[in-house]
Amino acid sequence: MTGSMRLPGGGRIDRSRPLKFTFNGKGYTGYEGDTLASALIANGVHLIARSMKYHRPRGLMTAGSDEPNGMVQLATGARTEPNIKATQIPLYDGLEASSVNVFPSVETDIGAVNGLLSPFMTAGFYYKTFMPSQLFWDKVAEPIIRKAAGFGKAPTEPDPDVYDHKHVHCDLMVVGAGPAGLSAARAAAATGARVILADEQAEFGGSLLTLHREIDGKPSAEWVGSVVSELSGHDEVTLLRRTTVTGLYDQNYLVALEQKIDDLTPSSPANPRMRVWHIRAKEVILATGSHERPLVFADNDRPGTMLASAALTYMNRYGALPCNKPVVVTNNDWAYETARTFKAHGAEVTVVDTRKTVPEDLGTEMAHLGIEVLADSTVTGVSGKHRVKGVSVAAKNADGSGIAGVSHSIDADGLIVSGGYSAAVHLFCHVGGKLSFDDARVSFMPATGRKALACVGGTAAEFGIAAAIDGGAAAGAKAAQAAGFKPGRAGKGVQVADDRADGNVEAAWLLPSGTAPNRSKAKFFVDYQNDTGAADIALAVREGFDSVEHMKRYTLTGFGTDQGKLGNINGLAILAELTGRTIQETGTTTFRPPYTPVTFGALAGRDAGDMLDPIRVTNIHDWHVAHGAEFENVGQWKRPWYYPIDGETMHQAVARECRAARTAVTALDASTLGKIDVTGKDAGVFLDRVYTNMMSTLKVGSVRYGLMLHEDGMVYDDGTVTRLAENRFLVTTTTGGAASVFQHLEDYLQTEWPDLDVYLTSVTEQWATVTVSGPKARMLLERITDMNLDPADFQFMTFREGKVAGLPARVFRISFTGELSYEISVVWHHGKALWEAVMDAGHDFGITPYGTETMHVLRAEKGFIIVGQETDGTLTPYDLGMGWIVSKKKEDFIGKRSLTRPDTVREDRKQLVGLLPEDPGFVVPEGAQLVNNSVKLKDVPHFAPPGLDGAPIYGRKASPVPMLGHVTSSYWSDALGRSFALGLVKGGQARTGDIVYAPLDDRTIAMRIVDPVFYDKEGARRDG
Amino acid sequence: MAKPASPGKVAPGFPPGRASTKELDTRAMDLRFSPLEAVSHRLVAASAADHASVAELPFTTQIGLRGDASKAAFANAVKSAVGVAPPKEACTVAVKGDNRILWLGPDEWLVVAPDDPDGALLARLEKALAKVSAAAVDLTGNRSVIELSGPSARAVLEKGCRHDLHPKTFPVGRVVGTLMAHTQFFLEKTSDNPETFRLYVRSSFARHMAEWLMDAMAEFTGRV
Amino acid sequence: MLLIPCPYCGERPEIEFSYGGEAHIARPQNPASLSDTQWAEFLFMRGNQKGAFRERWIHTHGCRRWFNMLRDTTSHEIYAVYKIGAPKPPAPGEKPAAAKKPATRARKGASK
Amino acid sequence: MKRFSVFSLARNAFSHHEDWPRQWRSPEPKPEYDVVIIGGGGHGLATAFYLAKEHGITNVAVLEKGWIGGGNTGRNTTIVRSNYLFDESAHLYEKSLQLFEKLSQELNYNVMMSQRGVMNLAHNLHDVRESRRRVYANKLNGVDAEWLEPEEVKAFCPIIDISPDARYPVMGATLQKRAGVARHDAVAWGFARGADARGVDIIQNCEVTGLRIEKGRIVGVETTKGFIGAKKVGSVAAGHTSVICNMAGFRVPLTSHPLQALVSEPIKPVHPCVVMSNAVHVYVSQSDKGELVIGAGIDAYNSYAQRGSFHIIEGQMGALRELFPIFSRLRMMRSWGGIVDTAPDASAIISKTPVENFFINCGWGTGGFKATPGSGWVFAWTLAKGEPHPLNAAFSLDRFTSGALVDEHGAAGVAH
Repeated sequence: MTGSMRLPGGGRIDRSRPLKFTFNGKGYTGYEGDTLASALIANGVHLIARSMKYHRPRGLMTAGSDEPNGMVQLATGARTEPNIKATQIPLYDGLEASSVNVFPSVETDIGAVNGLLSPFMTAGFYYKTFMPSQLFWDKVAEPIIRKAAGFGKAPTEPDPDVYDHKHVHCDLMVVGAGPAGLSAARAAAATGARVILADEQAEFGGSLLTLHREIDGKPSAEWVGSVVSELSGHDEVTLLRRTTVTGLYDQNYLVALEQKIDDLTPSSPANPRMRVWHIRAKEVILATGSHERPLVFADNDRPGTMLASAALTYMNRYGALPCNKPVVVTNNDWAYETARTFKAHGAEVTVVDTRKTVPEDLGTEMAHLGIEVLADSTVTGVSGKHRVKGVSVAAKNADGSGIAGVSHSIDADGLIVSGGYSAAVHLFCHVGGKLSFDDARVSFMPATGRKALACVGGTAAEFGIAAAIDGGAAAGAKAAQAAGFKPGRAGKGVQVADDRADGNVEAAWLLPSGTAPNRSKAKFFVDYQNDTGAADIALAVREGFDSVEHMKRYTLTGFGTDQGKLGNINGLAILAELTGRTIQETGTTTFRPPYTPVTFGALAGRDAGDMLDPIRVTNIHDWHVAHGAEFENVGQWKRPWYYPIDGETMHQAVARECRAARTAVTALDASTLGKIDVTGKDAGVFLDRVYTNMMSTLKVGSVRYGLMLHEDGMVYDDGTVTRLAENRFLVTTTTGGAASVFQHLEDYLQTEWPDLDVYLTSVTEQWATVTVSGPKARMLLERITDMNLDPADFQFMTFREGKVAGLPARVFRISFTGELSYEISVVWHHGKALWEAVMDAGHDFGITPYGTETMHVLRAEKGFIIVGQETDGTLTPYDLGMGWIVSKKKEDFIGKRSLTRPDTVREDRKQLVGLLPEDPGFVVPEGAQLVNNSVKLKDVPHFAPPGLDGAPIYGRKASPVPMLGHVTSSYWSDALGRSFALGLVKGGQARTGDIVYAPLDDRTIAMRIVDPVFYDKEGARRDG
Repeated sequence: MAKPASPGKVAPGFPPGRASTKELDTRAMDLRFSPLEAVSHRLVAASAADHASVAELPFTTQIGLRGDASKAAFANAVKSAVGVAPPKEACTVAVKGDNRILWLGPDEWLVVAPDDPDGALLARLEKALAKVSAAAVDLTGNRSVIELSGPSARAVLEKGCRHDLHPKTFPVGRVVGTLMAHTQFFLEKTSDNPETFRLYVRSSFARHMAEWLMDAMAEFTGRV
Repeated sequence: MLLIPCPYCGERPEIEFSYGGEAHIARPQNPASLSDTQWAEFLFMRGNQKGAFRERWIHTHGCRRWFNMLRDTTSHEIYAVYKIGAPKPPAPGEKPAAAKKPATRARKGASK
Repeated sequence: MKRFSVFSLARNAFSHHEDWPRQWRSPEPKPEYDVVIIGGGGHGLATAFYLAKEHGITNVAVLEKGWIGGGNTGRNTTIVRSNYLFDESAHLYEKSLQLFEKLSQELNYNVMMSQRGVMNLAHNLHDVRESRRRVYANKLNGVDAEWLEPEEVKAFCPIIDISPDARYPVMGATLQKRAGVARHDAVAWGFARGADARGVDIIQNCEVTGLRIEKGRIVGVETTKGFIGAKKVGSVAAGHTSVICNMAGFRVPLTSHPLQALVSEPIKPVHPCVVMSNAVHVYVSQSDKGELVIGAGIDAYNSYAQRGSFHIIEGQMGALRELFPIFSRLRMMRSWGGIVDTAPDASAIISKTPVENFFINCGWGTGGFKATPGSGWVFAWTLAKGEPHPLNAAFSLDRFTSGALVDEHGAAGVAH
């Protein structure tokens, strides 16, 4: 049925602003102020979606975030979004939406065949079948299940929109701007406190947008208006509309999602689509209200079935009439307001009240209005596939366990249900708040809470408006006081006309009917989205899934996109009944963030593209870019990897760069190395304790290479130590290790050896460093410095201060390439000038810039390790053949004790060796494993684990092919004219000359174990 | 002030052959290239004084200072060199004329002063501290100083900075070390009218921070 | 995002800090004198208490100071922070430790 | 045990599903058992199952303080793989994967094992080197593994962005095709049903409050249901292992941390496999129900609260969106946290203890689910024989004294 169900007047919509939209391709009109849901209802559209498992036709149940059925695919193309609740989409012009999980259409859906199979598709049916053949599961059953599952579709294009974050602090955060929240915010704001008030709706007012009441003699809308305008007048108050607080975390940290613009307005950094607020509040007041519950009875899901509060909202707030002939089923007084309102709009209303008796005044009033009330009655069925057609009703029997007599059917086009209200305690539970069930209010209530967290109004199962306003005011004042503000005079309580605080709820969950749910053809839905019925819960209990968490997982209750806001309580009440426990004993499952789903893009915020993670660059970076460098990511740094010219491959470029280093002169931007200034009279002692070798004996002006270990004895970092002055050292670290080494040193200094007079200062970016390396390095440097560069005077492993290219500089004679090298450091902002001076001065010598790849080749030719490449946190200095750097004299240093543990002194540990492929033209892949015998990977048998007898299977070995170690570095060497590698081999240091094999897929590479120093073993070249 | 050099364009360099030392000396000052120099024109374009403006304060002298503030000898030595003693109160700034000392930790400060290419201030400090357990380390190159100002400056920072920047809790004369845009920095409030902040950012991170700030400012300046 | 009261800087968000694990595990004075078992005890064995737990944090992005914190590992409630070398504040329900002269070193050492 | 099958399902449909028995009994504890297992998670239940099935030891109780499968078993991201670097780990996890491959049949319970392939992405040269190293090691250990170039990554998972100028460019990936996901709850329930059918008592809501140790030997456990005698006790208490061991008077090299995960709303199939990226701490698959299941990195601090800090989740979302740009408009529906017990070398501990006849199985850190059957199998052997099986010999407590760690940090990073 379609057609206008728009009421002639009323509602908070702007009838002067019509908006066009389409649903499932058909055009409709709504108004500014509508949601998609209210506009559809106003157009008489009820059939909106299909359910997950049985593909049952479904309509709108609610008017809010608890909606389980009314999900749509919103918009198209790159801006499409699946599973958006129609109840939460403010209507905009040009909106396009369609049903999810339907094929070909929501009216005629092939998946509905599942409904016929439903006797087999009980809770957990898939655990019981499909497993005789894994192949059948893999190839047939699982693909079908996967395809059938899921609702909407992911976009197929990247998201064009922009998202944002905001971090704020406040004295008081009020969640929910209904009567309680508004009142709390007002009371606190009056003290001058910083208050943030957020509500998920586009408009403040909460339940007062639906309930028309007089507060202190004025219409409630006026009361809302005056409070909002008062709040707007405070500088220290922030009002957030369309902002859902999705999570409450430790120490009153809240996360809220603000929807800034609708889905058609293009976003930009200047106008983000959504904003995630991070709020740190001294005090939090939860005024999140309550959720109405449906009732469980046969076919309680026919489109046209709706909560009483939702129906009232559609009429009062949106001017849309959900139906003309509703049957209202209730266990409380509150739903009568909906019945009354329907009647006022000319609808023909019948009320089915499950309670034994109806309060007299209500009964009289209904009779007067011409509304038939069937007390002590129950619903036994609902007819109508795509829309409610009739409701079967019967009187309950004497003890309320079943029905008396036969059902009779009432013609209807809508079914309005109310099972009472549950406090919206979700946020309260996010930080571990515990609940207790209140039998009188028939709701869970916040019990033991947290400091500086209060619940008011519906959140505290306080359902009256006056109580909400007064309670809110008191809580607001108290919170402001706790945050250090002086509260003003407490106002007197408000007077609210017709404020039915008590709905006289009589607990009702699964309504009595003629047939047990599992024997009925009808479905008794508990969780609409997942099609969990009362029969499924009964089955779960029968099979032993009788704890609430097991029931939930076995039946999927509460796993839908509404996260159980609607159905959970019914599910656990039915579970309680079936297991003979109280609801309190049964307990709830844990509510977890987010309260409502949050877009991934919003969570990522502006962490997109290059802003995802900082890119660190040196002062020389622009030169590298301008000269065509390819870059390597090293931690956050962009480091030149190699500089291809004229279309060179990497191999060609690196060979050229290497050749230049060995024959002429090269330059490397080494600014990224970590640098730490160590000052104090105990600096030497301190360094002795953190390095394996002795540093306190270093002479002023000298440099020493050092290794740092962790306490477990494994190599952690390496670098140089320079004694700048008696009490001042400069330590360098690896590029990637800079931050962690600095923290490691501070840890020991502050907590283990606070008595030492040492100060550490990170100076990584104080110094830009250019390494000039190659036989012509001295000639180059002579052109731009007056320093005495005579190697007899300026010796290897020493440093000088002076001027280079007119820039104050520190020049270090250290070499990672094996060639004559000068590491020249200048103040960071001189880096570019120094580099350009070096490039200019070196022009005649054929100066060649080189990147990390060439640096790696050159150092490997010299057998120098790279921490993180040769090492992986499992190697001691001895394993690396660097026993020479472990002081025998020092009593202690970090990690020393671990070097004498039984495992660290084993002789067959993996040790660093040089490796020469027998085929000198073949560069073995790095990471290749090494074995004793020639074998190809494709011939390795599948692993067969040892069995119950515990006997190893591959002879006496555990692995099909026992591994000795692996290739850590492997390159083509221009200098050697052949390939070479470094690797780790068990007991390798004693195996020089042996052949080991690197098995590849269809070949195996024989390699000879050699000394790891391949080039200039004597070290003759370092002086040029 | 150095010449702006755009990427790809090599600044006038050194002729082949040996240049005289003196010639080189005079050039050194001109050849300083601050971390944000290459994007300075973009910073200007992204700024709107009515809302938010951003600019680098290049070559601001920065000296890391370590010592024991409870020792009079240390405090006096610092005062004699800088004009003001290091503040003892956490997260505060001591100012004297153009010089300021930022509290970074219980035994750590940052001395901030105008451009001082000869390093005179550092030399004075080192001399004054010669007999005290202390450290003074030149950090002028270590961080870029970025100034963010304007009525929306605080809102710009709130997009990424988790510190409470309300004037009541973060008034002029406060400094904190914190994180924004995944980057550690020191944030100093220097003025209320208009609200002005200084961000001391590691030089290698400065461009990243600048990009982040320009993007964050767009909401207020409308300049995307 | 815990809100951690740095004993030097005041309350700051967790992301400014780095975690240092269990507190009061002092590095032995003379590691060489320890058996492998004793050394393993120091290196690896931890109390990992459920409930009140003493742990180390460093205000990495702020004042760069290490300090100790007493926090409940079941509720994340923070009971106390104290500087390196300061006496241990008692956990809820725990008697205050008899006033002892703080040791001068080994994760109990006085802060500079 | 009534066999499950499509026929039994049909038969029961005609009797309105009223004849299904409990899948496991709910017995009161006996005064004494041959073996008491502390912890009714997947590992504990698997241990009981294999004790009964492989060793004929059926006088066994599994004590669970809450509901079975309620800890990390029900909180993980369901990934199953065996492509570990070191021999010891690869062998143990491969044993587990092989058990998983036949688990539905063995248990007569569909654990929905889905071998859709797991890719571990490499984002920089270091990753590439370490990834290749792992592929070679896996292959030589007889464990299936492949190295994929970026275009092959794209072919296997078309929704990944492999553009080279991404902040974390995809430079390749390792792929284990036999790896995949399984339904976590079903694993626990299937083992429970199988163990129960063989006589094991599964006792829920029974918290262990103390261990009774006489002359260095365990004789039983104190519980909220009274004292229960035991000839042998095995603790499989995951994040709470330290609490149990502290009762026994010794410390273990474990710290308990929050590990968070989340799911999106259910959508139609879009993501065909499992993608893991250690560099950015993201791992994501799509469940049979249609939800994207996404794991985060570990929270740094110790915690028993089953929740972590929000920035961990937020941080990973940026990386997720970079890798999968089409996920940006999907939504986080539910997030949660587990308590993972991590050892210094990121490897498990399956071991004898200083207390005679008291054994522990713990330290699975972020990667326990995939080990469930293998862990149960070797721990059952260890309990039955009083000695570790060769597959878990390397995972004994004494490795912390000798230094023979199985350090999976370097190559495996976060080992989910």
